[in-house]
Formats: sequence, structure tokens, C-alpha cells
Amino acid sequence: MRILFFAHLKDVTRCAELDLACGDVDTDGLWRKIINEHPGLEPFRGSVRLAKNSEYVGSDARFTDSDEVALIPPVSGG
Amino acid sequence: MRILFFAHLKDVTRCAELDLACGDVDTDGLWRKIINEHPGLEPFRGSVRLAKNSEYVGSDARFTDSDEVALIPPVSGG
Amino acid sequence: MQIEIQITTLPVPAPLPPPPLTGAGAWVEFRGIVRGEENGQLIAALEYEAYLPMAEREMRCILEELAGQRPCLFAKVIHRVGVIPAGETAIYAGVAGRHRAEAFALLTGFMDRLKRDVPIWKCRALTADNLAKLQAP
Amino acid sequence: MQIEIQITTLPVPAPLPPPPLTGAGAWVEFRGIVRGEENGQLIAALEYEAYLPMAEREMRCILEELAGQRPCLFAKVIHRVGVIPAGETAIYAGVAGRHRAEAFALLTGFMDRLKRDVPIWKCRALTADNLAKLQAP
Repeated sequence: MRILFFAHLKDVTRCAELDLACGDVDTDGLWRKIINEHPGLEPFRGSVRLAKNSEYVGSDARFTDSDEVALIPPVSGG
Repeated sequence: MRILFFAHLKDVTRCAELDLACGDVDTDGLWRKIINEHPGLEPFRGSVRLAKNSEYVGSDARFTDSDEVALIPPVSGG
Repeated sequence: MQIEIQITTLPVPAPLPPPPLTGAGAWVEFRGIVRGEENGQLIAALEYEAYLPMAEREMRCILEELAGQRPCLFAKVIHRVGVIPAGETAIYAGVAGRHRAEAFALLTGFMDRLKRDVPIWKCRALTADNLAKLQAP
Repeated sequence: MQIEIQITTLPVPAPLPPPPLTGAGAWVEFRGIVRGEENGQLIAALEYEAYLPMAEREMRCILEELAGQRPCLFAKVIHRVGVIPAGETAIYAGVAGRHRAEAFALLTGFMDRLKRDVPIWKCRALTADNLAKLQAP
């Protein structure tokens, strides 16, 4: 699974993306995997939305290794 | 007193302005004078606002012969 | 707030550059364009007339009054009068503010008031034939 | 509704011509300009980043959704990313509609949603020194 980080999350992870083998996971499982790799992301979990293949997903989403997942911190465009 | 007509009021009066000696009059007195000259304006009185020297005035206004008075039908700019 | 107002028979320039204003974070522009129909009839142009000194004065008063509630940095208004062909701009209004909320509020508030209080009138619609006759030498 | 979206590192062209659209009576444009201060500090530029395919897709979805409630004829959005000097345009959005009410509603609604949902970030503010170093050969 390809996981993308943006904005200040990149300062935490020190990378823009991460390849992670997750199998078939739900949102909780995914977050556990991600925080396991980058514990510094834990405090941001509450404010970060997840996108799967360029679309926001809710807490009932499921993810597989072929998905591109993005961690979307609060946006500030415009 | 110089009295100005705009838009469809000009079609009624067949002129854009009128010089009228009124003395010192209130709104009622002024309308009587104007309708006396152009009886066709009577039906428009309810929808026309009066401006004195380029400013809207209320029904308590007074007018003298040195004023420029404009009859302002409902506007439609923009 | 800096205010510029023009009432003119000339075409409104198509693109106007944003004002180079310190502190401006938002620049909102509106163009009211003459549509090719009026009350369901095809038309080629509209003719506008204005009570000139009062229209300018009234626009300035409205802008100043609205800016009292919604401080902005700059407003520019151009209202064209005379015969305006369909597809061309009848009114241009641009407002710069620190943030977009006040710039949009001032601009939409101004347009509402303009259509209620500013002595400018669409005095007639012209068909293609009427317009051709007017434009003939 | 016709939609054009660009996310680009290039400067947004200063003046954009109104679209020659049959039936358009209103053309509203917004520019969000980088201000020379951020949180009370003087700055020389802001750096923006975007999650590109999603940002474009999200902008298109928002425009289509809003146009369902407020039918308009045309919308064009340009969001600049990378380093944007103070005084330059970060976002340009233009909407044409039959009447001004729906064009303003679509444009302000779009900007509200953009600032909530479109994955674009101001990732840092640059001082004049930072900017000079970046621009040095």
C-alpha cells in the first residue's frame, strides 16, 4: 500500500510517502500500522482525514495493498 | 424650478425637462403643479421618488424655484 | 476606502488588472452582461440612461455606507450607458478587501442597492433591425 | 456547466477575458492574493502544496454538486502551488451564470468548500531572506 503524507505531517514522518504491506485492513487497522511506523503521527489522528485513491473515505472504509492512501491534515488552500 | 424626467416618464411628457415657476412648495404642491402640466404623469405618482439637487427626499421636503427636481421612476441599472 | 466611479458610453475594458494594494487578500469582480433576450424576446441590444450626477453620487454614498459595515480597501465601478450590444458589459464592479468575506459582502450589497436606488434605467430593448438602423452611417 | 480546472506552479495571468457565452448575464471573478503578513509576521511569500489528482477531482466534484443547486454556465479555477510571492494570486475562480445571484452563490459556496475539503496546503511562510535564497541562482 502506498501511503502519502502532506504539509506538517511530512515534517513528522520526514518523508512524503511510505510503502507498507497491510493486507486487507479497516481504518483502525490501517492507523495502527501507520502509527507503528511513525509514532509521531499519533497526536494528529483526530484531525486527519483519510483518502483512498483520491477520494475521502469514512470510518467504515476498508483498504487493500493496491490502494493509494493519503493522510489529509486540515487544508488551507485558496 | 427645473424638473427632470427619465425613462418611460419622458414618453409621457415628450420632453426630458420642464421649467416651472412654483414658488415655495411642499411635495403635494409640487406634484399638483407637475400633474397640472402633464396629467399623464398622475398614474405614476405612486411609484416615482423625488430627488432634489441629486438627492432623494422624503414626503416632508420643500422645494423652491432654485432647486433641480428629478422624478425617479423605479430604476433598472446594472 | 479608495473609490473610483465612471459612467460612460464607451465599452468597458474586458480585463481590468487587480489593484496593487498592500494588505489586499481578496479581489472580487462582477460584470453584468447584456443578455440576448429580454422578457422572452430575442434582443440585439439594450439602451441605458442615467441621471448622471446623481447616479455617481448615489453609487459613492452606497459604497461608503457599506464600507462602514464591511471595511474594504478599494472599489471601482464602471456603468456603461447608451446602446449596449448583447454580450457586452453594462456594469463592472470590482472590490478589494483584506479577506474575501467583506469583499463579497460589499460587492453583492452594492449590486442590490444599485438595482434599488441608483438612477439608471434600461430604457428600451433593440432588435437586430433597430440596432442596424442606429449603427448605419 | 462547463468546468476548467488548473493547478499550476506558474503565475496566474492577471486579467482573464470573460467567456463569450450565450445567455450569460453575470460573470463573477475572485482572486485570493498572498498578503504580506501571516499571523502578524511580515512575510515575502507563501509556499503551497497540493495532492494534485485529488485536489483537481475534489474541485470538480464541488463545482458539479453546487451547480446542481445553483445552475451556472461556466466555471474556471486556477490554483497556483509552489512558492507564491506576496501580492500575487494564489487562487483564481471565475463563474458565469444567467443571473448574478447564482453566480455569486456558486463562487462563494465553492470557496467555502475549497477551504474545507480540497487537499491544498499553505505549507510554509517565507521571509524576504528565505525567498532571496530560494531565488538565487
